[in-house]
Amino acid sequence: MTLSDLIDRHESGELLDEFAKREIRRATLAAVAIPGYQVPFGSREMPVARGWGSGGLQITLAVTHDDDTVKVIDQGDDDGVNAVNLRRLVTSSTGADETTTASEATVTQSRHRIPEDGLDESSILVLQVPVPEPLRGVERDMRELARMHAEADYSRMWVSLYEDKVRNGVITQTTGYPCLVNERYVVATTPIPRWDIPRLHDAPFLTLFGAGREKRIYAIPPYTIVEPLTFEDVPFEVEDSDGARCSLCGKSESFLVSLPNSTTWLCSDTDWCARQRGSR
Amino acid sequence: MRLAPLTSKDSTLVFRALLQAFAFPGRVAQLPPHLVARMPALSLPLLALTDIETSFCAPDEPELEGEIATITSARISNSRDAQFVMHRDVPSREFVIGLGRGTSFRPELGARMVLAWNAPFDANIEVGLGGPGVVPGSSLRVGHDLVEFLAVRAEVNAQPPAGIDCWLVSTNGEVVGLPRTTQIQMQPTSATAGRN
Amino acid sequence: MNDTFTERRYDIARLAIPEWLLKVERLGKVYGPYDDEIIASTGSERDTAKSSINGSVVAAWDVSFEVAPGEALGIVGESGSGKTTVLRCLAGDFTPSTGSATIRLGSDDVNIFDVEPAQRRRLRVDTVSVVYQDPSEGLKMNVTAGGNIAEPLTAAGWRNFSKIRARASDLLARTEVPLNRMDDLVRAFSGGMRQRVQIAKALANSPSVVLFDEPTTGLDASVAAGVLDLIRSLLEEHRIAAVVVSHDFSVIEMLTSRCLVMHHGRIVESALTDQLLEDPHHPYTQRLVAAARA
Amino acid sequence: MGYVSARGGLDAIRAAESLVRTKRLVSESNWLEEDQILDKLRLLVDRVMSEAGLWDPRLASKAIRQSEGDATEAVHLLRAYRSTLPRFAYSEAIDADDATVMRRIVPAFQRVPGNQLLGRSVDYTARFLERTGDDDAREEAEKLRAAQTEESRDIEPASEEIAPRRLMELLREMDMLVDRRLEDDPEPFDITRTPARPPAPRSALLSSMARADTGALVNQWYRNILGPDGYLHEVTLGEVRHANMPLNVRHPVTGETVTIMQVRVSEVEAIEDLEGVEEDRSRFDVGYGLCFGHNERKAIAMANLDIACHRDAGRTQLEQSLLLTTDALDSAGFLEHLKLPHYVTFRSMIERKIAVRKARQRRDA
Repeated sequence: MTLSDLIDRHESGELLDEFAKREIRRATLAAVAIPGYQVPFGSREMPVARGWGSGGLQITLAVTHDDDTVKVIDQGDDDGVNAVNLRRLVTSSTGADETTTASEATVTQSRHRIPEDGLDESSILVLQVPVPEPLRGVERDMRELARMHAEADYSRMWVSLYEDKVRNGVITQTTGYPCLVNERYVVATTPIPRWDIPRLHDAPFLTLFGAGREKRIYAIPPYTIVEPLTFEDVPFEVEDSDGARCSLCGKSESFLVSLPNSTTWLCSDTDWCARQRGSR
Repeated sequence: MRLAPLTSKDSTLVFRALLQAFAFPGRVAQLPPHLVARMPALSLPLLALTDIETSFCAPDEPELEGEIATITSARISNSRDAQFVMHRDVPSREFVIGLGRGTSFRPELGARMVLAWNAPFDANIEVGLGGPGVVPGSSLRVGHDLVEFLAVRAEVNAQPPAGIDCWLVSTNGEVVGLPRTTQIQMQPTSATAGRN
Repeated sequence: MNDTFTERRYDIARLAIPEWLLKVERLGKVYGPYDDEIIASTGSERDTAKSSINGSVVAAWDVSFEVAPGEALGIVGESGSGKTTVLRCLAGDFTPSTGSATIRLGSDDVNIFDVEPAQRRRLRVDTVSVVYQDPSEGLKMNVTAGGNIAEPLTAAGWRNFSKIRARASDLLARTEVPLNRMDDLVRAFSGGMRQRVQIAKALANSPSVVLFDEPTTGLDASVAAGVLDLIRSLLEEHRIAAVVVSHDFSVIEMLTSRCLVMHHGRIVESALTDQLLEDPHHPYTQRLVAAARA
Repeated sequence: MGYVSARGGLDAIRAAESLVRTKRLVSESNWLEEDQILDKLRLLVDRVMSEAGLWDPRLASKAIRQSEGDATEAVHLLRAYRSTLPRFAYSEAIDADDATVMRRIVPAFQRVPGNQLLGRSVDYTARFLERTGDDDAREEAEKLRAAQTEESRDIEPASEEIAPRRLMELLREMDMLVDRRLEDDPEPFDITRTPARPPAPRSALLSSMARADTGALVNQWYRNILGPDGYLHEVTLGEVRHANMPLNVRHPVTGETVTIMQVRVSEVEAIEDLEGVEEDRSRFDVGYGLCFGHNERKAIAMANLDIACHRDAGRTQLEQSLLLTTDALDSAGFLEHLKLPHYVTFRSMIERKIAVRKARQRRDA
């Protein structure tokens, strides 16, 4: 790449310069080779704010080319305001096609959900990461956090689970349930519901986690052991919707969210729901 | 010059093949044929991944080493500090032992090797694979010299998470990934999916 | 230890001990630069631990001893004698300047001073436990008593909630902590009760070595007596190698069979505990025993 | 305007975008020229450049206009644009004394070589809000403009005024200063390529603070003076400067060092008494702060916090909070991300509340 290439390049609507893409790709490859390890990288500022998907966007932009088809969702909704904003940026910058159906997408960028179905060996799932550090609840000093991960010393996490169970009768972790990946690293799974956690285990697809603000990339490769941290005799519980059904498609097999009146339920994965109704 | 800068799209395509090779160790990925037709396949990974902020070495390909440095402005360094290593012949034991492996605090500093894989043609030994991304029953065909390399690799990767990661690249651009987490069973037993 | 007082008596004492579990050789801890001359400028005869040459403090020097399974070794001396420094080096809280501390782990012997920090921490989980004078050094105050015991258990790989709770309640029962307090935060416990929780935590993974640093100092007499009683019965019950550091002869007398006397960083005398109390040889020991008897 | 639940997110966003754009571009008042921002709001431009970590006054003015005066938004626009530009070269190391000083204050001594140079600062003005009408103000401006041309011949500043010897050098010669200079002269830490995590080299701390949010640094300093966990105390300033610093690069062809432009910076050196238990009472500790533009408030805070971090030596998490919590975009972005939809999380939280209640009922039954 000569200087002149670089000069005319930067007016080409690319959001990321070539060096940034290469750095992100190197960090991504390291993350896949060390499942669960948070790889630090020179995260660039993006046209979306920190904490609004700048990390996920950087991975998607470094991974995607114009033969790809991209799906972008927020809370499972392709039409979420942030999803729409991000999708526009990705398609205009990479030239990739767009879809709302995961099975058609080669790259799916998502905030807080794993699509109910459609991800297979050809899929790359990119999850946006607000807080990459799973141990933040039990330790704040970054030097100690680095040691705990380096030595796989997670006893304090177990103590906090024990205390939680003793005090509350159940493990009260809501979303972003911490999991042990490849029997080595505890990982922050991002605020996806417990409903989605089992689908990370032995998954056919590759999951890449992008934390732009905290400048970390980590990964869960396909067919990898992912175990939610819980005691042998305290089975992992997904959200119990206790028989609720989606008021649009009538189904109860997807993650449901309620309206404020808490009697009307809707599928969070809008594309899945539309397909149940045969309208997509 | 035998090499030329890769376009932005070609760099992405090469990267995607390397990413797939790491995601599904043992499964053959393919480097872009239109590039393999114009340049030695072995050099494509470094052409796609390195730049001014990376160090690399290609001890047994001095000419290609020079060209890569010129094109990507990556820094040529000794093998101990090299982030990327390109090697045509199977490297000696001392060479592999001497590579950077990173530490438990910074495992990502482990070297990434791009190794010529003449296996598809004279590979007569089949080895079983295990670990993340490995589909049950996967195996890899290698020549006997590569088997020695795989033994040294196992030694260097004996203290996870430190270790080195490798791609085997054949002359026609076929790529197999061996991230540090992939275990090699010399006798090709049925590899357990994801269990290491 | 080239002092005649200790040589003769030490040999007799050692004959009685079966094979060692913890062997400390020439342990030394100096704050500041030192050489032979500076070392020589400190010690019991010089009646100071601070070198007049360059101000370096020789907190402990040339400390060697062995402890057998089931045996409790006392280290007694006034504050500043170096006894706590020795214990802290064994615990891993301080880094020694010189010497070794070998623990017999099954077939192989490990010098805990030169293992990787990570392995050193694993040893503190299931091999070497410490009961600190101040319970807040050994416990987390905003965690329940059961939770504090769950820490070493989970660190050792326990993953069954009810088994962890069962083990924690057994240990708390054994250390006479009322079971209905198991789920209370340790912050709400009295000093004596906190010490009992700390002892229970120390025993969680049946360690081979337990280090006690002034275990009852700061507790009022009756509470201290109860804790000492507990420690004594536990030491008899388990074949633990214990090191008990105290300035209080009654603690040493009650818990230990053999003991070392330290003065300005040096061992000045070593003998069976009852012999030492009845017939102290070294002048410093004589002063200490006399003061204790008064 | 709909939120998530209103279908057609794209239309909603487009509508919101055009509302912002039309309101900004179509208004009764005169068009706001870049030169006006550069000229009349120069300190805001300087602050935005300093927090963006990017020296380009004209671009900064555009960003300020586009962000309608929201400094953090302007910083975001600059930095996001910066990410699209490849890096052509690295600047050469320069000696801070190569700068031409425009303003220089040395509080530690009454008289100093190169003397006190007040320069352009409101420090000594009375803060009366000028409520004169526009016409009077314009009239005064004309008078000043006329007067200026007559008697303000360019007074050639004395050489030692524009490149005065530093107070620090005098103190160093008196062996009064702790020497924090490194012999091996390591490469500076590049926080744009490698995220700085404690323990980090001093260059990482200085560059992080150089582009930190001004308010964040001032608050960190003041909290450490007055706050409960604070352990900082007032520091004597050695030097406060506003100067033009040369930017040198190696010429790609001739290989010589060439000055390609001047960059205005605020530079502060601070001195602090060492009275910690194991500190050397016979010397002062030194701190340094440098940032783009005329930002004395920020540069002073930087120099103080540089010393505070050095003396803290990792005992507390001061270094972590400086490295990680003072960036304008990280902090504001994460704060405002709370506006994003969180209904998946909220549904999961409600479910756990119900689960706790059920567990409690089981336990009490």
